[in-house]
Amino acid sequence: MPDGGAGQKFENPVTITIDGREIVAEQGDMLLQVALDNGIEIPHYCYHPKLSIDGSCRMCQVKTGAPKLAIACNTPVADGMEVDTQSEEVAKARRGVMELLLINHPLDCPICDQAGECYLQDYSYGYGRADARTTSPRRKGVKRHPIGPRVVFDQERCILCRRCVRFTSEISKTNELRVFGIGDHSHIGTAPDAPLDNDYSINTADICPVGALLSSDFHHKRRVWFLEETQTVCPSCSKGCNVKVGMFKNEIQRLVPRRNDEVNETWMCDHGRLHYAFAQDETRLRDAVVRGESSNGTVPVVPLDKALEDAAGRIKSTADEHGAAAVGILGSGALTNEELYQLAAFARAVGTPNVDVPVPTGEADGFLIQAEKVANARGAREMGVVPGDGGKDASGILAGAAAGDIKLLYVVDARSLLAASDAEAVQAALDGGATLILQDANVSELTDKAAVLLPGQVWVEKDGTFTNHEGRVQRIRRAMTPAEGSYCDGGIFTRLSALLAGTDPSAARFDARATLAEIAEKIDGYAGMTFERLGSLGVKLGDAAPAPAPAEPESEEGSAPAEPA
Amino acid sequence: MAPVLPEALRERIVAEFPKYPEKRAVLLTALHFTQETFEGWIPKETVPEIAALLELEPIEVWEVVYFYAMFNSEPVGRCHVRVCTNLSCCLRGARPLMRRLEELLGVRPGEVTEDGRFSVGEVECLGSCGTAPVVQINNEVYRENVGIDDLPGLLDELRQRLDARDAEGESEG
Amino acid sequence: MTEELRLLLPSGDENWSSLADYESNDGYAAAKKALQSMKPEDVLEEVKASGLRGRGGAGFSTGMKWSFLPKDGRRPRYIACNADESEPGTFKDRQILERNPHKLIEGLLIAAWANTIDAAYVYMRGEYRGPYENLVTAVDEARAAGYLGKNILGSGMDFDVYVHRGAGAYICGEETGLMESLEGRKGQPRKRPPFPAVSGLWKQPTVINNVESMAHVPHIVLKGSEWFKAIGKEKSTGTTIFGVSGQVMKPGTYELPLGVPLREIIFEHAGGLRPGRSLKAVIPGGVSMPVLTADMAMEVDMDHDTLQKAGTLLGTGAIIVMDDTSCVVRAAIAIARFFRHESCGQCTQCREGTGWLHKLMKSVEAGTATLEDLDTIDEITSFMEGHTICALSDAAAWGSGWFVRRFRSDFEAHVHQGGCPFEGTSFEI
Amino acid sequence: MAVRVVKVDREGLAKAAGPLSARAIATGLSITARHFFRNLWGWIVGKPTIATVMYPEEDVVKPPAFRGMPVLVEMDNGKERCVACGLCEWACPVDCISITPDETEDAIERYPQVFDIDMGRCMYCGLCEEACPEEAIVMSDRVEIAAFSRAATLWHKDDLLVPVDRLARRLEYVRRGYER
Repeated sequence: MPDGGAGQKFENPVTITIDGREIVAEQGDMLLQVALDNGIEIPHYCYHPKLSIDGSCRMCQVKTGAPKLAIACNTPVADGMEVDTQSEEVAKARRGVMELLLINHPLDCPICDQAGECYLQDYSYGYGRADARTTSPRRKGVKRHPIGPRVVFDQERCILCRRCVRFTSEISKTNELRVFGIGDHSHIGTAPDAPLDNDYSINTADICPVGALLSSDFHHKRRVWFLEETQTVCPSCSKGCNVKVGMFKNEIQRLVPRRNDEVNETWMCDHGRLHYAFAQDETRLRDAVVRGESSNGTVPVVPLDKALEDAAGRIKSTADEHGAAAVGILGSGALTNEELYQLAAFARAVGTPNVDVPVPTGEADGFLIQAEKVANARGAREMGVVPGDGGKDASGILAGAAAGDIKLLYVVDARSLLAASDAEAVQAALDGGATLILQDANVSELTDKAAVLLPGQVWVEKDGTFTNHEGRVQRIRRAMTPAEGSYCDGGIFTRLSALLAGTDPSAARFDARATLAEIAEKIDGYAGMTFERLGSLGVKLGDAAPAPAPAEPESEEGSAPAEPA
Repeated sequence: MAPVLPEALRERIVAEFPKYPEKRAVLLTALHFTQETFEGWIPKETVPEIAALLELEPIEVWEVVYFYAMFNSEPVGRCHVRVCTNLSCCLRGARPLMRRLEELLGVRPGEVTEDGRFSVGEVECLGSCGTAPVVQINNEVYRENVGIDDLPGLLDELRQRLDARDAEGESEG
Repeated sequence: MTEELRLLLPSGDENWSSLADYESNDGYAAAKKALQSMKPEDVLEEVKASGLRGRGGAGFSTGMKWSFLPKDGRRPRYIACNADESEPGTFKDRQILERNPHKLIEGLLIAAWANTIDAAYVYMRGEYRGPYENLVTAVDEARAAGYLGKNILGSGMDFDVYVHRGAGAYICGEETGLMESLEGRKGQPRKRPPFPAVSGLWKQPTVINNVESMAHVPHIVLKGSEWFKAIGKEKSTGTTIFGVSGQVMKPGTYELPLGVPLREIIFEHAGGLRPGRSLKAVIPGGVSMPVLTADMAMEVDMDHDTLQKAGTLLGTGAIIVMDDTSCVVRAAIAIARFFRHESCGQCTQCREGTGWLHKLMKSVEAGTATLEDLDTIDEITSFMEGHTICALSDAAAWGSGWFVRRFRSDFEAHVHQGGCPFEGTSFEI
Repeated sequence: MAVRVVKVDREGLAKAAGPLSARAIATGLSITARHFFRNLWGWIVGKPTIATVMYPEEDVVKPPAFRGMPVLVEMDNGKERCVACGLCEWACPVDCISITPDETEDAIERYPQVFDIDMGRCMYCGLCEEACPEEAIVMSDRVEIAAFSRAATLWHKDDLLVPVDRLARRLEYVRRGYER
């Protein structure tokens, strides 16, 4: 839930009483949402805060003083309303709904992916009856039907709450799902030759309160109660959708969206959700490599610290021989703000103005999917990973390498570079004879061409922050334990900077928290930002700045130094 | 692909538009017309065209087709004979009537006779309770106070009518 | 014996479908009176004062319903006329549509005058092909004669009537289900609020009335509310068309004042039972309404108050009679099956409850039920009553549930005997 | 950890027990002696009444309540009954079960692609059996599972499968448990 509660302001406040507790709410808001906002549980199936009200499951019935029970989801609150959610009449109505929903629901919880996060299971314990009064055969329907390329449908489990139907008509606006038939033959379906296939289709599995719609990717993969979930941010574009990463034995099992009304509401795109294999598949680079003259065919693996020394040596000698501007640095928008800040520091240590972050771009859809296909392109700009005075931008650096002006190319994240640049320009740059130092987490066409290969880490192994396209700074959290002995990209930069400065690299550990403190001090808009202040939902640039301190009369000098934060 | 909806049918549908503030309201009427044109059912290919005509998504037409009992998404016999089996008709012998009808035609509900001429079905109350039992033919005509003995005569009459229509079709063709 | 009163229908086999026939029987006189000499408010007051109650089943005051329309001048405003007569046992509106369609058109015209209506849509059930053609012809005739169209009867009012066909769904007789269907959607009832008077057809103010209710309007306006109130009983004024079906000698429709004893309708107008038979059960208002035992049926008068006191409702005045050969469990199965078939599938209780009731009723008939199952039936009906968007769930619960309550011994006999004691003698379902 | 030595007052204990303990010792010895001589006599005359089971040449029939190693029920078609629901994995207090579920084309769409029990860790508590909603994992009467390596204490699905008819007694016992 978004922050609110205490500081909430109402235009037309009314006072209602729920189970004897007085609650102030906005006139006309629906009772169910008011109750949920105030931590009062009213069970419900068809209601979803981001969809229109359907009012058909009848689970949220409460006593409001009217002769009949009212459905809380469609009852506007009015001043003086007294609500009872606990009486025997309400309990009986809920018991009735539960029993009626269950007479035709299959008892296949043991093979249902929803088990463990299923409304039907939870409410059955909370509000249902212990025994079954019918033994007659349950309704048959299609099972594990691929209703779309990324969603599996089990008709028998469906309770016809129509959340998915409303999702495809109101959110994705693709209208693939409808209820066909009438009465107890009603079922969710698609039109002939029009499967559930849109960029947001797996959200239907998230909002399905039961196991009727399931993500094909997660199907039969892991019981949800084994998942360790970490709150983080999706790295697939600059929207910065808030997600939870579900891990099992240090492997990502799934990504699911988490609610942030300022960013992704409660949705995420299918691409982002399914784009995580790179963190754990065979394309991950784990070993540091230094290629000399004599490696003849074998891959010369060295300890990472050795590779760092070698890389620093090459950078130093190139700078000494050809000037610092002969070094070109291409960073990555996949890194955290803190890492990018250290990248900028590293570039300053090298002394080259030729620094840039190539940003891969693609289609935007006006909803969640943004054109910038990395999470932190905005952060890279904010952190100053941009060409210095007279420096070259990404294409300039590639052209410089092709022309022989750039003698050493330091590339972070080759896949970003390749996606953002013209293939011929990259090839020409490589042909130009520059030494390639590659810091990367995954195999690419450039991997084999690097003189020094420094294995990096991926977002899910890091702590830090991303700045999304509209300048919202959000926390990412480590969910996966990185390989022993590896450094995150920020750690590689701090060590290289130390090596260049001639200090002890082992003392140059990267500390995301401390770096953020430094960013907060030095970079506009980030003032006041700490991990705690960002919380789980993030803060927009400028919004964390502490309120201007009141004049301090007790100060001996009479006034505080007028240093901008 | 060539359009499936005949031009005459299209015109008939379009002629209904002025009656309503929204084109969508013509949907049920359009489906009735389509069913009349295609011998009692709504072929799959017509749906996208009806949808386009009414500025709807095809799925919005499908959900309506599947909701209403009078619309058939599968072929039925050219004479679709249905017996009301609600309470008032059952009180006056609708069930034996239905059974006899199935015997005479050799089909069960949901089946079509081999020559494609007849299919049978049960139907909910047709509003003919005072003249029960009632038999409905092709969503159109009611036959009221039908006794078991009336059935063979009724079927003969229907067969003759189909023959006449066939002859008419041939002479036109 | 109470005389049949011919307010709605011509007598005998007469048919006033043609405009000429209708006009020669005081046709459109009321419309002329209203449009040319009465203010809309006065017409509304007259209808309100007449005590006319809706004839569609719920029995709500027609005048009151009209007065719920907002006074904010929002246009267009519509009449949705409910001719989706699908309640089993009911066939009264069909008589008006087939034999006196201009009566309905005139009623609509007066209602339009009283409520500043722009158009009326008559939603007729799809199966009524004959009545549909008949009404469409009548509407065309009326339009040609200037009763519909622009500046009707010089009053300055523009108004037209359109006839719309449904497609076989009982739920479209529910007022908001009807509106959904008329707009070209599935006929699933809308949740309230908003109410149809404020946001009905195409989100515009809409008044919705049954065919018979509308057909009563002309003679109320013509002869006055006092005259109308004098017919029937205090809170059940006027006549209605009682449809009698089932095991009587002369099933059919009888237009009688409200408050006629049920016994008189069955035994005098409808010719009584077959020789040698005695009465077993009577449903007084269509299968939605609680059934009456023979003893109860002999006592009641057919008006709203008396029937309510007797534990049932007038509904559509559709009387279904069962004699002593009839197995009440079978009747309950037929009713449960109907509601299972016709539940729109929106609300949990109705969608699942109607199916479960039907299964349980069948198991009673098959002899596989237990006494606990009879209690379960009772509890399911309590889950279904008053807990859903529309009243179909209540109807389903009442229609078959009250059979168990009022004929418990018959149901228990099925349980004890392991099957139907009337096997071979009772009707088949 | 430092060791603390406690002095035990045995004299006091003996005093507390008193002459009673001497009688108890005598009773016990007499029973032992009686059995010894009876068995000796039986052995001499060729009618041994000895109660000792000569394991491993002999074995006892264990009662159905006996909890040996957990095994998987194999159905008549040769497949496991297990649907990889993971409840035993969750219930196991020593984390000795690990399952990798997968999908099949069978009527029940889910099965354990991998089902491993680390018998080196298993403590025979039977919670897996209790948690199982499918009667797919039961405690067998098997206890001889010693192995020469750590690796050999890891039992895989194929090793764990036991035909359902050989587990009938235990399954019946389990079902009686539900009824209670």
